[in-house]
Amino acid sequence: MRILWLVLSPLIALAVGLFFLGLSRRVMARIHWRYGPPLYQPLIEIFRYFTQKGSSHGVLFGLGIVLSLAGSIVVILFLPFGGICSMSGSGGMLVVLYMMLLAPLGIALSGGEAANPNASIGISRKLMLALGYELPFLLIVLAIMTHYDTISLVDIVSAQRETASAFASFPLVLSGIAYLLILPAMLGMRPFEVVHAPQEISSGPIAEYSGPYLGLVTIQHALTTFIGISLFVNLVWGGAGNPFVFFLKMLVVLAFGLFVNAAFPRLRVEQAVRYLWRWPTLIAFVGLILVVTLGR
Amino acid sequence: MVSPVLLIVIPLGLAFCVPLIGMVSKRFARFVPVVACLFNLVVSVQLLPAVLSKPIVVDLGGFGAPFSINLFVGPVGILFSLLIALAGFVVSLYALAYIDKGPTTRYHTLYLLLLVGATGVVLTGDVFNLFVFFEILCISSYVLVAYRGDKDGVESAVKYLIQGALGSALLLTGIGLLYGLFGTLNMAHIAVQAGSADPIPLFVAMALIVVGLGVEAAIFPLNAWLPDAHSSAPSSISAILSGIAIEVGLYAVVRMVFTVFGASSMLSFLMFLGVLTLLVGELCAFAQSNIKRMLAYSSIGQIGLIIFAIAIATSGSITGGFFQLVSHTLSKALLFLAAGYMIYRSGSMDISSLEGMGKRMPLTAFAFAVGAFSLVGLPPFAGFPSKLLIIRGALADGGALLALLVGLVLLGTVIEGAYFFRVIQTVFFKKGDGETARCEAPAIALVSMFVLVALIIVIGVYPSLIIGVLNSAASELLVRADYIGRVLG
Amino acid sequence: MDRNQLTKWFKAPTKMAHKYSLHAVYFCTGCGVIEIPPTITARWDAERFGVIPAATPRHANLFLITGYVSVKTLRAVIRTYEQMPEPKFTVGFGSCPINGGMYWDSYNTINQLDKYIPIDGWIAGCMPRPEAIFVAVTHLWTLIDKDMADGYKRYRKHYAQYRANQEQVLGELEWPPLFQSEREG
Amino acid sequence: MSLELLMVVALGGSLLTYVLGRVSSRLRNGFAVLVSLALVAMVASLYGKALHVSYYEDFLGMSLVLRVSGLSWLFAMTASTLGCLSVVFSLSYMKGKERTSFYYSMLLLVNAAMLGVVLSGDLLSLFIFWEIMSWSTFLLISYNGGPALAAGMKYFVMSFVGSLAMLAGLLTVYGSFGTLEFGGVAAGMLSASPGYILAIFVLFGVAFGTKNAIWPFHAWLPPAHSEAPSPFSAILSGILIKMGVYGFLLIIFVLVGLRNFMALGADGLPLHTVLSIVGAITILFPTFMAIMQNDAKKLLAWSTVAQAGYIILGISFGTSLSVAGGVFHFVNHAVFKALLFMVVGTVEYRTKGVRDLDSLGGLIKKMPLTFAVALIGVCGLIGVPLTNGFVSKWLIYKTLILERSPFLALVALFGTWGTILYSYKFLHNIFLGQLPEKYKDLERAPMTMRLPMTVLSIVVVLFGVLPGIPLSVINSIDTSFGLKPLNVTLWGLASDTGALNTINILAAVFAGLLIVWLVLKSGGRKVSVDQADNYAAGAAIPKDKYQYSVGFYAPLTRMVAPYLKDFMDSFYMRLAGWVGGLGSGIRRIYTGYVGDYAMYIVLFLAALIFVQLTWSPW
Repeated sequence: MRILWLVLSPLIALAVGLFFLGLSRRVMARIHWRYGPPLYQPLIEIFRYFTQKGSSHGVLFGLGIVLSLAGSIVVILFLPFGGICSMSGSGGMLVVLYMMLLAPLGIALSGGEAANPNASIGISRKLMLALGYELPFLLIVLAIMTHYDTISLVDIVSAQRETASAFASFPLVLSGIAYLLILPAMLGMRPFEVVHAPQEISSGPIAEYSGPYLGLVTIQHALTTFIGISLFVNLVWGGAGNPFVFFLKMLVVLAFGLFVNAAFPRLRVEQAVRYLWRWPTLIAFVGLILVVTLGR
Repeated sequence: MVSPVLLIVIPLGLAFCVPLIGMVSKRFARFVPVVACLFNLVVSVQLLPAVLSKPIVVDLGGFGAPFSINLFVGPVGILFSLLIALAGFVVSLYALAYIDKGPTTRYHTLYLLLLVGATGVVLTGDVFNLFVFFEILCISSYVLVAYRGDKDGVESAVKYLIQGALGSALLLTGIGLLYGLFGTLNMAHIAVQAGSADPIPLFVAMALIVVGLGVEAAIFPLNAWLPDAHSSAPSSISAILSGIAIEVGLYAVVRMVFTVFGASSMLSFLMFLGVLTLLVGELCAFAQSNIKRMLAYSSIGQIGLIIFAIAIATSGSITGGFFQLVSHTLSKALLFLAAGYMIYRSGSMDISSLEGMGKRMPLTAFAFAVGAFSLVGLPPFAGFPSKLLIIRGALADGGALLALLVGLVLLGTVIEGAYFFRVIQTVFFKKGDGETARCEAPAIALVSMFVLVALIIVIGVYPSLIIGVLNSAASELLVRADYIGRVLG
Repeated sequence: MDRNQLTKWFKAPTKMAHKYSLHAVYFCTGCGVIEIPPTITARWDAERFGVIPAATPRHANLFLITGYVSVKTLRAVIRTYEQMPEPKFTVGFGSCPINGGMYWDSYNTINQLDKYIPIDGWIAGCMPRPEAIFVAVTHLWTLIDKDMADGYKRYRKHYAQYRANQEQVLGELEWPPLFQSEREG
Repeated sequence: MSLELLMVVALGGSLLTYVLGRVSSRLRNGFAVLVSLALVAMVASLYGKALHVSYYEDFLGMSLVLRVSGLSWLFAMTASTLGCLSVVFSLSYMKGKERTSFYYSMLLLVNAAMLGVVLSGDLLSLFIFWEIMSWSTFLLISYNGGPALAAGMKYFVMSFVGSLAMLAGLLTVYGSFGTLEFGGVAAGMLSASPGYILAIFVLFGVAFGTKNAIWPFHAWLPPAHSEAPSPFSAILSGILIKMGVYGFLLIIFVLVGLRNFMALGADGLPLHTVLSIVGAITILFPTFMAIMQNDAKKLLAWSTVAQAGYIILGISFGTSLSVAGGVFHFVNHAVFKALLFMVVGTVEYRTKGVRDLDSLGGLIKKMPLTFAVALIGVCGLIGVPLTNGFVSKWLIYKTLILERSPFLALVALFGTWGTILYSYKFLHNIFLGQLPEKYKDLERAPMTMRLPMTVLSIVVVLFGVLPGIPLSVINSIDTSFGLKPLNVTLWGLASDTGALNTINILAAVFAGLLIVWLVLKSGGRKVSVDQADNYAAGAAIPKDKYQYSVGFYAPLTRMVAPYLKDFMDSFYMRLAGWVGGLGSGIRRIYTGYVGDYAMYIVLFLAALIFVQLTWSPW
């Protein structure tokens, strides 16, 4: 059974992620008063990318994407998806935090190898932005881990399911709010879209990808979206007992992200980091202090 | 057994032979100091075991103490005479090559006289005799400082002369006072009576004598002659002045304070004075750009350290002080000798002009580095056990005040390390754009330097070689009654 | 999606994928830039058909050259075209790329774009309206279905000739020939 | 295998290397490699032994002792291995440089001194070897001349202050207990008062902290590491500064004893908390400094400071997990940081001394292997799973969370993100991006450089995949400290709250890699294009002008730089300035007028007599 889930969960994640990509384009179109593409449009595009002839800039160019995508797949194996967790007990949340590094790192290596300055600019922005949201994010994660006194993600979810989700319990609600504030940054949505900024730096890190490489990057994007949202649901919304409820919760979170995405213009990277280090950090910090002081 | 009198008589006689021999052959006259120092060295080494078991007292003129002038060859005396002979020997070897211009015969005569004076000071047991030898030492050093005959040398020699003369005058006045008080000039005899004397005249006499001797011992603030004199003398003379002359002055001060006056209440003052001297010396050296002045100021600092150590007046710290004295003599002589040829080759005393000397004169530069390492107190060189002993002695007491002073001493050491290592960097690592041709010092000079290098390393690794002498020297200073008993019988 | 479409998907998925995800590089040389925004925004919403602007030619498979092509921009047009991954389709938009249009006798505009890069379709007019873009897209679909949008193949086949034409106008080119050292595989 | 023989080989080898260098450089190189290899073998043969030899009975009344324990074995092994690899690396790096005999001999001397430090069985021989290590290090740091002089000076002065503090400390200990052997001191410490222990700890802490470059004493490290010859920087950063870690472990667990240490200041601000806060500052501040650097070696140097913070953080908690984490991180840091310095050395060697991150780029095309090992090293530094850095950092984080110190954990984890930033900058600006025209004909690294780097990178991965190998050694050290043993398996840790199992991660990552690789392979044809074939809005890109590396994190720098002042460093520099000023001020006493001098003498005499007559203090 476990083996089956090991194989299935990345596929489910891919399906959900691609669905989210299609959905978000559709929703955005509707917000723009447009008809929008079909929901399966990302699938068509990925298929098209794989039939095109890619141009490679070197061995690392491909290897980086592979590394990045593999990292994302491994993270998915570690994330509970509504009661399903293929790899619990192999290091817990710390491993997840670390494996989440692989995705940007792989893309960064491969984009660096592409030798396009737009890619390098995008990567540098990505890393700075990550430094920006990582501070409140770590505060949130630590508050949750300290509150439930475990580093295992499965335990965190089950603890929330036994009592109440973090949103509904007192000191953790601050962490939840802070998480909500940084969620667009973690998902790379506007106003934190500075990394890709198609009009400005030709979509940044992925400027040089073509053909199958681009296909993998799109898949990677889908998986990243999935990871970001499911991490949110798991950490502060108590996960779910079965995959379907979990999926619904994820949809709600996505909808929130999309509305923010539609409503805001893009921030410069300094502005973004300044924002992230101000309000979300402050709230998360207060949350952590409350958790530490009340928890004893 | 040889008589300790020979230690003074033979070199003195040879000193006056030098001009006579010089009339025959100047080349031959150069070797006289070497022979004399070698003789002294041999005699001192021969005397050593006997002295360690029982100090030798020689009464001159056949009268017993306190009526005669006597020599007291105790552990301290033999230690100093060994040091003087050793340093004198090494430096005279060096001078064979280094002193090649000017009135060389006179140099050698005066050089020997200087050593005779120094040996006399450390061996005599009579205050006035001490003054006489002291004057021999001082006067020959005044002349030797001006040996080059250039403006700098003469000017600093005259300054040295004025201050030295002032000091001598004070010393003589003090001795006169003592004679007036006690009617005797024998140290042991004075020491016996010192306890029962009127304190105020006694103190005035002591102050006069200590200040008078302190000029030569370079105690702050009496040391203003030193940087000038040391830096403008020929390097071989600087080595002797730094390595021997001021140590002898220090010996005289210590002998007076410990043995003659037994002024244990002065010691804490001396301790502060030592630390002050140390800090002033090191700070001034830190701000120098002239290498010989830097070394001269560093000597001030070292003297301060030795005074500090001896003034703590525990057996361990005095041993440390004497050890430091030995290591300072060896290291500072080595530094001056090595710097001498580096200056000679580069033509300037500026530290920055020594760039690239590590490549041009590798052996000399190496010797310099060993001297500097030792002086800073890094293992495995001779300076390390001495510093270790001093600090161990100072901390063994456990007092907060001493701990504070140790902190200041360590601070001084850091400053010392900083300026020495700056020179080492300049010598070895700074990329000079000047000459790169090899110009090593002459073989005989190298031999003299490497004798010192070997001694520094051997003593650094096996401090127990000399620790016995130092221990008994320390107890000689501490146990005053013993000294009195030996002399007066 | 009607039944007809579904069978097409089964029969020729590659073609269908290309048809319905035309990511376009717009090369707006001077005119034509006004017609693009309405096309992709709420008024005409090209995304319905999968046509969206691509940020770089590496992502794109449709090349839209709008307006006259001066000698200077020709260099960039060629460069961009060569950087697009195959299969790729080109559409000349407006009369100037076709025959020089009103600039036919200008000293620094080229008259016939298809002498320098292969063009799969033309949209005539000065300027054509955005609807014309949709007409062109549907025509392109047909061409793709019939394997007639083969400009990239022609380019490969007659590369020497294209390169010669390019060098005739532009002089020495800064980049090496596209197909000389390429290994198929 | 006797310890004396080991030290004789180490010290004698250094001396003989110099002598042989006078004869033939070839002979010398061979001999140096041989000596360092022999040392590795000799140290390895000491594994698991507990020896105790008194090699110098009476040094001024104190006996000097050599001993080997689990802790010292680990440090000795790391030191000798890195020494050996560094010697091998130097073979090409130092080719054609001047004074190579001196260099090799000093390198071996540093190596010997480090072995001496960790094998010492009493504080005095520890101090002696410590000092030999300090001055030989100084000579090697200054070796390059130019800016290296100031760096060497700074190092020497700071380290000298530290070692003199240690001297004062050890002599105080001698004064109270009459012995300097570890056993005797530990026995004496059991009954010592907390104030006394604190004083001793501070005195030793200054020495060890300076060597380890923890926060207030870090100022010497960045210039020293960046100006030293690169193979030596590897040793410097990899093992030499870790002598401070050894010292801290020694004083906390062997001399003072963990219980005493934890009790220090327990009623107010506990000392171990202070130490962990210092560790946290040491992580945070240097990480940002590293992000700002434009010199490859300076970047690595600041990173060294930051990593030292992790180690201190681990040690300061004093639980078996945290100490294992700290010690393991020391080993790991030694491996990957030495590797990275060697990478810079290779680049420097091939580009004739360029290590400016703004002017390199694209070297992956010319030195693929160097890039690969650099990537592995950087992964270790970041702590990417399946490299050794991950396991040790995981241990430290887990401690911090289990011990309920989320704020320290925050700093540690956030520091890791900073690490990613500067590591990526390091990789990108040297190896990725566009290859400048002038490096078109660069050759790949020579064999003697590739060999040590490959060995180190293999170790990085090996310890990451099979952390059980080093952890079992470290576990025995833990037990020798009297800590609860860990439940170590070959693949990681088995424990109750969140176990670590690298085999699962390994399998998952490999499976993921395989799948994605297959997908990529199956998807269409690919062509390789030249680096100049790049999208630049249609333009053919100008050579040498299309590399984004200057001001890589400019926005962040603009934001953070105003708050990021190395005020400790400027404080030290100002202090040095003050001392110089004081010196020049005091020098004015010596006016040059002999009249003044005579006046001093007379005044001094008068003052003496006046004081005595008025207050009669004497």
